[in-house]
Amino acid sequence: MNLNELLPLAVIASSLVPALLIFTLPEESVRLRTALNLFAAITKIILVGALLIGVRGGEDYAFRHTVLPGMDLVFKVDALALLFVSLSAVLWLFTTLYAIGYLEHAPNRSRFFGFFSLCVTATMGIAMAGNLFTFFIFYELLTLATFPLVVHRGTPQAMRGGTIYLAYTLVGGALLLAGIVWLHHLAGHTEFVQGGLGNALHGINPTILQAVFLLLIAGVGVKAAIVPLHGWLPQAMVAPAPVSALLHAVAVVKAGAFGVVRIVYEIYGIEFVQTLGVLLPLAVIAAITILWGSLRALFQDDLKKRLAYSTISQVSYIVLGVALFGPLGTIGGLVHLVHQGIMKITLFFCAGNFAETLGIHKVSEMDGAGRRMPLTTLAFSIGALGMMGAPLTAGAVSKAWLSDGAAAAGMDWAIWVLTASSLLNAAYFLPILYRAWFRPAPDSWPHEEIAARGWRETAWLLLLPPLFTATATIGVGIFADAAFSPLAWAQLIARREYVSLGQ
Amino acid sequence: MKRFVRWLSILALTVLAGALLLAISSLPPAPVKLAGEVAANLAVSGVSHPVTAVLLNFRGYDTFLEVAVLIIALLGMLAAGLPPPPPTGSRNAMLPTLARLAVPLMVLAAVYLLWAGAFRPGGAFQAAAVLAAAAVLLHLAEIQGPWPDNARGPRLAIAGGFLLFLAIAAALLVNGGLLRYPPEQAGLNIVLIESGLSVSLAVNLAAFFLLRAPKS
Amino acid sequence: MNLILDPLAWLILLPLLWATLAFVATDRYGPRLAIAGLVGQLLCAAMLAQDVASHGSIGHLAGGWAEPLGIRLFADGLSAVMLLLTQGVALALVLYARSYFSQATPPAFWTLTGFLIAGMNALFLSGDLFNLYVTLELVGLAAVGLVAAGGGAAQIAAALRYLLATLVGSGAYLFGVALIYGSYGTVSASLLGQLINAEAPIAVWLAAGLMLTGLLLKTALFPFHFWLPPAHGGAPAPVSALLSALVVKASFYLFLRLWLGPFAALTEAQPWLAQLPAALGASAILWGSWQAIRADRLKVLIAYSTVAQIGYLFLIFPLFGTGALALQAGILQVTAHGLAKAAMFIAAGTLIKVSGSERVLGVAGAAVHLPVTLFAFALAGVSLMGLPPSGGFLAKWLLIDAALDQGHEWIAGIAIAGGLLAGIYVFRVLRLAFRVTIADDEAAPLRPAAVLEWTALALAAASILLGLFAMPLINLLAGVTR
Amino acid sequence: MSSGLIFAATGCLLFVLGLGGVLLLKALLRRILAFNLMGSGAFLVLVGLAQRDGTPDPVPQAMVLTGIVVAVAATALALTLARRWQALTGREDIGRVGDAGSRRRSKQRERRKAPR
Amino acid sequence: MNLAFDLLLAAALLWSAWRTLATPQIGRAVILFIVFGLLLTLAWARLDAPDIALAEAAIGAGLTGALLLDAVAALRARRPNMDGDET
Repeated sequence: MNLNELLPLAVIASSLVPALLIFTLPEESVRLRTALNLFAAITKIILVGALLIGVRGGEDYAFRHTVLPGMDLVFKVDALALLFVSLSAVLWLFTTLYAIGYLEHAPNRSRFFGFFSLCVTATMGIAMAGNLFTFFIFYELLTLATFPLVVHRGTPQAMRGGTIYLAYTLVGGALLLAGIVWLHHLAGHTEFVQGGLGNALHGINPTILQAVFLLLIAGVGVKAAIVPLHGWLPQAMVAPAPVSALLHAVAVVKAGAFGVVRIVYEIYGIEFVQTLGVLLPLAVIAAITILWGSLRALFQDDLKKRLAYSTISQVSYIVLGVALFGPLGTIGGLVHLVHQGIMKITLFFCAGNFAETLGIHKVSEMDGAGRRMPLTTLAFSIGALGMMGAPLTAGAVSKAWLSDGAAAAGMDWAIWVLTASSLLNAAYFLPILYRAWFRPAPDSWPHEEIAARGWRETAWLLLLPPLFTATATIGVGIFADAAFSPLAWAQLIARREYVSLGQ
Repeated sequence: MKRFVRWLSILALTVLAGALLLAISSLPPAPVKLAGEVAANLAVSGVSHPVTAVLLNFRGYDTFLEVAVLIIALLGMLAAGLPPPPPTGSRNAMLPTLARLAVPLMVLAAVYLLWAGAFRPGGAFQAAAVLAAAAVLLHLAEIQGPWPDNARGPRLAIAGGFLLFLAIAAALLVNGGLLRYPPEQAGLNIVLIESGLSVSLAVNLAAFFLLRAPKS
Repeated sequence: MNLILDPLAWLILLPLLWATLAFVATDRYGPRLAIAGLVGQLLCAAMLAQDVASHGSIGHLAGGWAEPLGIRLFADGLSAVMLLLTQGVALALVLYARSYFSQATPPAFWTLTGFLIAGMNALFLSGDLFNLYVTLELVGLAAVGLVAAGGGAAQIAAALRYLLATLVGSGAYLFGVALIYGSYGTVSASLLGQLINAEAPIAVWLAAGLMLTGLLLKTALFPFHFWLPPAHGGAPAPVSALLSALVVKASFYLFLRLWLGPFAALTEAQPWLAQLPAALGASAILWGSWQAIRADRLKVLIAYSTVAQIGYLFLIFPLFGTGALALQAGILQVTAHGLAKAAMFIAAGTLIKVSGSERVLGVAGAAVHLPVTLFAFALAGVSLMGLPPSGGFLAKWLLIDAALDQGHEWIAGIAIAGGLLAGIYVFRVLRLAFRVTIADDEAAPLRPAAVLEWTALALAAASILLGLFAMPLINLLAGVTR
Repeated sequence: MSSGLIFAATGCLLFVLGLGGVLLLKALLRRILAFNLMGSGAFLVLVGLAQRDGTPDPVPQAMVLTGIVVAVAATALALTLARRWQALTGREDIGRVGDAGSRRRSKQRERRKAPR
Repeated sequence: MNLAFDLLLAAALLWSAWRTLATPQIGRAVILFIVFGLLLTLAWARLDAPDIALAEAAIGAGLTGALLLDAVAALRARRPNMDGDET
């Protein structure tokens, strides 16, 4: 086994092994657990860094293990995989830091961090999967690993949220499985190939292929929270804040969106999807989801619920980008995969801080929060502005590319959708900012748990992660043209995907 | 509903009976005739009675497992909880005398059956049944009390005969097969096994009657 | 090769030996004998699998007499897999039982277990229809004895019902054997495979019907499942595990053998026949899952899950087309379910032992005080739901693939729906386990012995790992001829 | 018509009769008797059908000897269970009481455990 | 002659079997079962199977019969009212 086979395995192992170790740790060994967590997160980032350099240089990293005759477990690190891998690896580090601070005195931390690491393992597997079979294995593993996190608190609401989450994701998994086996049966294999399976799909009844496409997209669409499969996401926000961050930014919805990308580009092939006539319906569904999510967000008083609906809307930007035929839209969608993650995780970190420090759970309780917690509120504002697509932020970059893509694809209506969504974003974010910065603070906070010490408004570990991700929100916007920026990487991917189409 | 199911079952059973009768009345002759094979190999089987040859040589492996079935039935009794012993003192006054007279004769008959098995009808099973009957008679006459569930003697007797069978089966693996007797020693092996078995089976069968829960 | 160390023969002799010794010895020696014996048997099974992998099938003439006069034992990939599974699961269960019964062993437990395993091994190795009848009785009566162990009214009722079912089943089987012997003059499975053809007399068709139906009764396929839930749900945990994981598989194995062997000509001549077991299997999946979803007691829930999972085994019969997919799917399901169900039953045993409640509700809060056991339960559940990565998943995948291959889409649909139903009853338990209980604040409940927790985890982990390392098993099956 | 065939036919009818008895009768002892009739029927078919041409065949005869011993073993076990069942519950049949009874008992146990 | 005897024996077997299941009293049923066993012994003799005839007499009718009688006695002893046989 050479290094190029070993490296993808090492990326998996760098969170799988710690996960298993953490499960066996006694509850009291806080230090050892923290050390293990951080060691794993940093190791993973180093490994991913090595992969980034290698892949850019044209190196192939692949691992293959035969599970059944004709069916292999394949890890393949291509540019697309790395986009997702590096996003998750970096955000995992911050989420871990945040979670350590967030759960400082909570019970059952070994279980929590064990499943936390397992989640990231599953995400890595999804990102590096070299075929749908492997993708499915880790896709379901992600469901299983997130369930204990969603119900972690064990309260009746948590139970309810967890049950709804499971109901949706298990049914989604079943649909996906049906689609995958059917495809495997039709095409003989389910390897991801740049440009799609091509010849293997020719000569098959298009109606059947459409049905399989529907099954596959519905299967991943559940996790991507595409309307009408989105019902679980607002319910799952009962989970602790680090878990919400994981669900909304690092792992779950991203896994769904990523699945859409793989299926459209590397199973069917964008051109073939177009020929089958399912690309436009996909774009329409994405547009509906974008508008519906934004509209619903407008009417939520619960802060995390508002963010959840915002996620529903934002994730479908990715799907919309994918469904816009042409490299510009693709780049927009892919870069939004990263940008949305950075921005949304900032928002959830901040929401968690408000809740943990002051007991603020509702938008209506936000009055004057900016004075008590200026740094957190600043980070929140940056994230929110990014979501709206304000200049110099990550959001602006994605939206610009998406609009260009829509224009290039001749789907001008999509531009209107994007504009409308931006306005709605502003409509549900700006009131929050206004309340936080400009309304007077109440006499007492709903439930002040962490007292301010000087300028340090809350615990260290809660404060640093959102500050960093907020900085990153601006950083990836300003330095979008730098060599390793998400945008540059998305362009690299799009180049490779469309090269195989001869464009 | 229940009555409907009942009548349906009866109908189905009647159809089955009819089909079976029809099937066996139109059966062509069997292509394989084992009786001839048995006769052809009888000379090297170690016994001259064909049924015994099948039971302990050609298909001795069946018999081996069947002894285990009998032990299992006894174990099942032990597991479920033994029935209580019958009340004492209700025996017929003639029974002890009858038993004292009959039991020696029964033992004699058993030995004869065992010995006869080699060349005429009889054998370990029939002998064991007679021996078991003798034990039950002794029990009814209250000469032999019930065996408590932890009684060692009966267990040793039952296990002993079976272990002897097992040891011979294992030892004969040197010949390349379970219970593969060398033709010249087949007779001796069969006699050994049958003697062990008749004691083991007799105690096993008798235990169905004699093994009783201790009086509370 | 040294003849006296023939692993095939010792797989039968060893358990009989230690079972008999355990019968004579006191209870103190039972566990030691069982563990020593099973380690030896596991070794034998591994050796046998090795031999089978390199030589194909292996024969052994009991008594040295060739068929049709004698009884020929034989082992191929199929028997090797069953033997490995049986010895492996039994070893873990025996380790568990030793600790589980540390206070009081049910009477005759060890010796009955030994005879039961001996019976199963003999069944997997036999190639003679009448000899198979004897092994069936061996397995059936030993299993009934184990169910009765303890002697409570519920156990006795379950044992009686089980006994009557198993006796009717083997009675029908025996009657079929009688008809077969009358028709052909032999009961050798391999000879019959050559003799029986599509023009067989009615008696043979009736015999096949009776024998196969009898075996369905013993396998507890819907609607013959009525005896299973009380028997498997009422017995002590290690016994339930043994019965659900292994014993029902023994009669399934025989069903499969007869279907593919002696009766292949009949089932190929009338392909619609294969729809019958599949239809019953589908009903079993739906009915068993439904009952598991609404079960009140934890072990009854698991027992009904067995009813449902058995259904999957019978979905393969219409799918024996040209490829090997169906057989692979069936045997993977047997193996994965065997491992997972054993793990689940003993995990449930530990949960019940600690919580003191037999109800599903008793699981509440287990995620906190019994994490290892609950994790084992969850992993086993993953395999039962057919979620990846697990043996159950691969089995389901192959089943769906085979169903599409043979144009029986409805079977694929049932397999997927069954997985979702399993999800409901598995997560019904798991989500309860995460519920915060008031008892948490009180003194922590006593911790069970480590071996109780880790044997369950080992079995569950094995069912998961099977999902990644199934090739050796598939390769073993490659040599199995129809 | 040979003796073999006559008794094989008798065996068929006995088997069906016994089967019906086991399935349809209620009393345990009766069902155990019926099982024995079933077995005897199978034995008669085994030997009778094999000897329908009039020549004795020792192979099925040996099988029947084995079968008789198995049957007596099963009968002994069944009778023990039936006696135990009657001793515990006073009943001589098993209806659906088994489940309901055990469920009720488990609930009682539950209740007893509760205050602890 | 032989044929007539066989047919008669078969009829007797079926009749005793039927009565075993149909007779209302369980004690009588067991007696009928023993009678059935003895008739079966004759049938085995007619089938040139003296080994089975011996075994049937000793085990099938004898031991099984004794087990059944034992069980009937035990069941009867425990019944609350002596008159009620099973239905």
